[in-house]
Amino acid sequence: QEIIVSAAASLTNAFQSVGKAFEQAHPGRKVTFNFAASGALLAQMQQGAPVDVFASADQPTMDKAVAAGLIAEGSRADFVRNELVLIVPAARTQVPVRLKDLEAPAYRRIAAGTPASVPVGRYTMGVVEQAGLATALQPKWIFGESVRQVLDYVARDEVDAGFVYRTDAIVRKEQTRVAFAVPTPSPVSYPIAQLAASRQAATARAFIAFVRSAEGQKILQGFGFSQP
Amino acid sequence: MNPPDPLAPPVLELHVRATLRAGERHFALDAAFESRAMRTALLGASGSGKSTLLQAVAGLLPEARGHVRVQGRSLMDSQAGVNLPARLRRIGYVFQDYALFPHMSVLQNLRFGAREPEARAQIDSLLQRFDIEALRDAMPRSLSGGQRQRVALARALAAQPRLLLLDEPLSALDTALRTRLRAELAQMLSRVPVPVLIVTHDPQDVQALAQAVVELDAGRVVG
Amino acid sequence: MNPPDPLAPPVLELHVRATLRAGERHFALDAAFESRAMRTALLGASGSGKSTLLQAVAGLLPEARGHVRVQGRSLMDSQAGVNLPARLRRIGYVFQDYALFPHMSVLQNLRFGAREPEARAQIDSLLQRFDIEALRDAMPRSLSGGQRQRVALARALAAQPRLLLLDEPLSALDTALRTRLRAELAQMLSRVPVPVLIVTHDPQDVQALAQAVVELDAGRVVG
Amino acid sequence: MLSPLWLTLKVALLATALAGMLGIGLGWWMARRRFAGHAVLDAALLLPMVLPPTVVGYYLIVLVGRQGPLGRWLESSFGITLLFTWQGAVLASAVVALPLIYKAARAAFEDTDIRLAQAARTLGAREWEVFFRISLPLALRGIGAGLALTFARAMGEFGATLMIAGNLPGRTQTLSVAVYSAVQAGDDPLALRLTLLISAVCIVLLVIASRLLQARH
Amino acid sequence: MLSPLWLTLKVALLATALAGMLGIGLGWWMARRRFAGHAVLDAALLLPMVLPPTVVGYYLIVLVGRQGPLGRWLESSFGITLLFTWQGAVLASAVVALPLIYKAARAAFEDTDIRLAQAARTLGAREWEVFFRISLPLALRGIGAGLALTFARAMGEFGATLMIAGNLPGRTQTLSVAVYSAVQAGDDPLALRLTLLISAVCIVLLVIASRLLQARH
Ligand SMILES: Nc1ncnc2c1ncn2[C@@H]1O[C@H](COP(=O)(O)OP(=O)(O)OP(=O)(O)O)[C@@H](O)[C@H]1O
Ligand SMILES: Nc1ncnc2c1ncn2[C@@H]1O[C@H](COP(=O)(O)OP(=O)(O)OP(=O)(O)O)[C@@H](O)[C@H]1O
Ligand code: MOO
Ligand SMILES: [Mg+2]
Ligand SMILES: [Mg+2]
Repeated sequence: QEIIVSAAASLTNAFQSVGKAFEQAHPGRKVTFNFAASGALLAQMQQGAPVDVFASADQPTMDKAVAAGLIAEGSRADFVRNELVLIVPAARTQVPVRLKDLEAPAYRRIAAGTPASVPVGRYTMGVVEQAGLATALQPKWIFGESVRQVLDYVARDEVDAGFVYRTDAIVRKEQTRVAFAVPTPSPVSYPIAQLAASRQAATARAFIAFVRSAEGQKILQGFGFSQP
Repeated sequence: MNPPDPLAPPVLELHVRATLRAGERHFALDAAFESRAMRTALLGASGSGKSTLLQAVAGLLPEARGHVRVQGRSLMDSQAGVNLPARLRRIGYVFQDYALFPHMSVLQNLRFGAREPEARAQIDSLLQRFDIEALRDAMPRSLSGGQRQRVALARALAAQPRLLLLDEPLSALDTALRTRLRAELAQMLSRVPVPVLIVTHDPQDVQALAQAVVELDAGRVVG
Repeated sequence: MNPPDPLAPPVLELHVRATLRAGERHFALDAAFESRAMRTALLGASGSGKSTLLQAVAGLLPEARGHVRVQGRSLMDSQAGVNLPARLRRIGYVFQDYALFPHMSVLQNLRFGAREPEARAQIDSLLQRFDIEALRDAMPRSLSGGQRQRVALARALAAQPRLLLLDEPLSALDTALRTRLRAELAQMLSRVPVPVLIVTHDPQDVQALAQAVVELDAGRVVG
Repeated sequence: MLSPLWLTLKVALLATALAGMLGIGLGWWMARRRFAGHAVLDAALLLPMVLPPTVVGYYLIVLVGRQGPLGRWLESSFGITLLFTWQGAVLASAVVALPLIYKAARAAFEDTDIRLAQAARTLGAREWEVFFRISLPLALRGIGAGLALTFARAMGEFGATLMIAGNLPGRTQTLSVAVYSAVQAGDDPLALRLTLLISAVCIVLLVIASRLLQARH
Repeated sequence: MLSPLWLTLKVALLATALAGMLGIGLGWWMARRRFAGHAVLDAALLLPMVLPPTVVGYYLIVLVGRQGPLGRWLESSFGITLLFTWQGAVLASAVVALPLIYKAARAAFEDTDIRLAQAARTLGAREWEVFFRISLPLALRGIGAGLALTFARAMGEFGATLMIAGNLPGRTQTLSVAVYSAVQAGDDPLALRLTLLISAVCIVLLVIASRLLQARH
């Protein structure tokens, strides 16, 4: 019995570990992952991709999936939280302590995900607007195609600061430093759900349960995620 | 050679009209003649339309109108809506610049048109007659001018055509070889009676290979 | 024509060795001769190496060894390490298959080699002499065989060469035109004394255009 | 690392074959025919190249997905589904690479001497013989270059592939998708290893192919 | 919608010019010279095509970024930075599209008749004259096809572009990045509008270019 789990790219490393543990705990069951940007995953499912479980990095994408009637009723649940953090290149001596510091001329370039297509970029724009910094920071933005690109820019010292998830910052902890966590108006929570069309509903539910179980949560925390 | 039979249909009856254009220039071909001789020489100054006429007879000029009949067989008759594709005309055409297939050896060039086993069987003797056996595996690009011309001639004959169109087929040969091949050709043609239309500038070719002469001038038959 | 001056250096001194290979076949050229005549005819059977020799003289055969001197000017001397690139040899070469530039009009072909104003000024008269003025704007692909040959000849002359290499330059012309051009050529050459090496199969060409004859056989000079 | 390699080779070779047949055929046809809109069609055939592969992939799934007109017909008539299968990856790569071979083939066919095709016809050759024995061999160098590009593109395609075939390790994850994932996952050493592998494989195959082509000359 | 269009055109045309000069030069050189490793170099020149653009972009950053050897040199010597500038986008597109014009040019040059180059030399032409007046015009059809592909690729490039140039609206956001974003964001109407725009622009430009090329024939 095999299920296909379409999961947001930012879950790649964490879910691979979760999948192995799940297969050990449930002999005879197999999980195949399909990692891509959440938007691409949604487009595939809308066109009838044979997916059993969908794990999105944001709520709006999952909302669209629900609206499209793709999701089995009652199966949706938030399973982890992530945190928006501001990072700077590790070599920098000066580290900002609040958002307003970014107005300083020392921060010429600030990287973020493309708001239209990368969830982390949407969160970033949200907090910046709320802090009343939208106009001030507008000329400073460098947008990346994915959160990993933002991370890479900071790691290479190409930008002066960048907004990423805590889980991403961990991947490059040698080259980057977390300046501070940025509280978001709505929490960065990841929803997971079973597809209505799944032919392996039992296994799909078992996987979701495993992800939410103590064992699953422990693995996810190892990758920097926190409990929902 | 027997004298032509006055009751048989003419060997060649043709009337071809075509206009070639390139930019401002154009050339109008409007040539008509009948010939009861098996072998007709086509003479005319450079640029008078000889090669163009051969192309029309071979079915390679889509814009050509008129009619072409060979021994009563109609290859083209635009009034009757007949226009046999080149493939079905069974013509052995020695192009003025040979048009050898550059990616095929001499032997493969000859075999290309020799479809029937009978035609294939004859290839060796053709290679011999034209003194190109040693070149059977050579590629055209490594041949001399005269060698290429001989391959082109052999290729046209290998297809066992029902009409031969020869566009200056011996022009690149030295005098000795030319004389020998002229005789060779005359002998072969007397054994297998194929109608021939030959373009040549050499009076000796005319004498040895043709029984009738048609002269073109500026696209029209004169004399 | 004055008789050759016995004290002047020979017009042509050459000894060329080269081996052409294609697959299993090879052809060895090893031709040496000297000529005190301004115009030398190169005879030989088809495939005897005439065109290959001309290519070597023109500097187009990288594998050629030996020496080539024209009126005392050394174009190649492999012992002395001299090997003038083709560009600097100032040779007017009429290729056996013309090698006209297909993307240039007749006029552009002629102008290509005519670099000096003096050379350019002469183009109109060349077009006239070879009866191709009407074709000045035509592209090579729309020319007849004989027309192409005349353009090739005119192009070679337009560059005001110091040596003319003519590979069967009149073979595609009808008898009348051939006679006329032969005379024309002879006249031009008598006015501007350029050394000439001409390949031809026509005894009349030899008579009218050459004062000496060299014969090749299987890559070597005979007779 | 080997399973994506075989998969990649299978997908790239089949895609090259598919795009090759279609592209050579189209190139031949476009080289010979002239009609109204010829130039526009020619330019339109480049569109899979102009649009970002992800976008091509998106429109492809709209077309061949289970909901799509073609996808529904394929499924109901033959039980074939392309989404999340390696066959889907072949389709995606072939579509994205098609312009390469099409353009190369058309230019190569147009540069061949029509007089040789005519000579073949006077020697009794049918049109398919003219094509296979004269035009195609004469255009071989240009077509070979086009096929090399097609193959390279098919090896490297991941945007459209990711959309249609998904990123299923062991089933539809090709090497280039794997490199992409590795880069995204921040696994630089793996990305580098995969990059070297894909480069080496590609060079070896292209060198072999060019040897074979040369031997024929 | 217009600002990304101009930017895209500027980037694509400059990238085509850059890749064109380099690729035609390389193609000419590779067509004439033979040396050990020739076939391997030929295959290696296709690598920017084999690797996913994102990966190419990634390695380009490593090279021309501020930390990169080339980037450091460019900055200290000329004060040029490529990252996050439209010039960077030109570089990325040119690198990704280079194999197209290179392969096409090499095949086209190899198919030209060397005897015509020789005839030109006997008529006193220097090597650059032979190149510009004989070889290049004779290879024009194949090279034109290659340039069309290069241009199309440069229009559609976004993987590497995005990496190097960032996605700065109004400054480095090209049309293809915009389509990509729209598709990712699930904004279908916008994606469709942008797709139609990019397709129309590309078709119009390619048709004009082919007219110009034909007029020269
Ligand atoms: N496409 C074309 N457009 C216009 N004129 C053309 C075209 N092709 C050929 N011609 C002209 O048509 C005339 C006849 O050409 P053709 O090749 O039939 O001459 P020919 O009698 O065979 O001459 P030659 O003995 O020199 O080979 C020539 O003047 C030539 O320039
Ligand atoms: N690349 C090659 N490899 C091997 N043999 C070759 C090559 N090129 C030409 N040959 C042979 O060299 C010989 C001389 O060729 P060349 O063209 O010089 O003859 P030619 O005297 O000009 O003959 P023709 O009067 O027929 O033009 C021919 O037998 C030809 O087949
Ligand atoms: O995990 Mo995402 O959808 O690439 O931000
Ligand atoms: Mg003719
Ligand atoms: Mg010769």
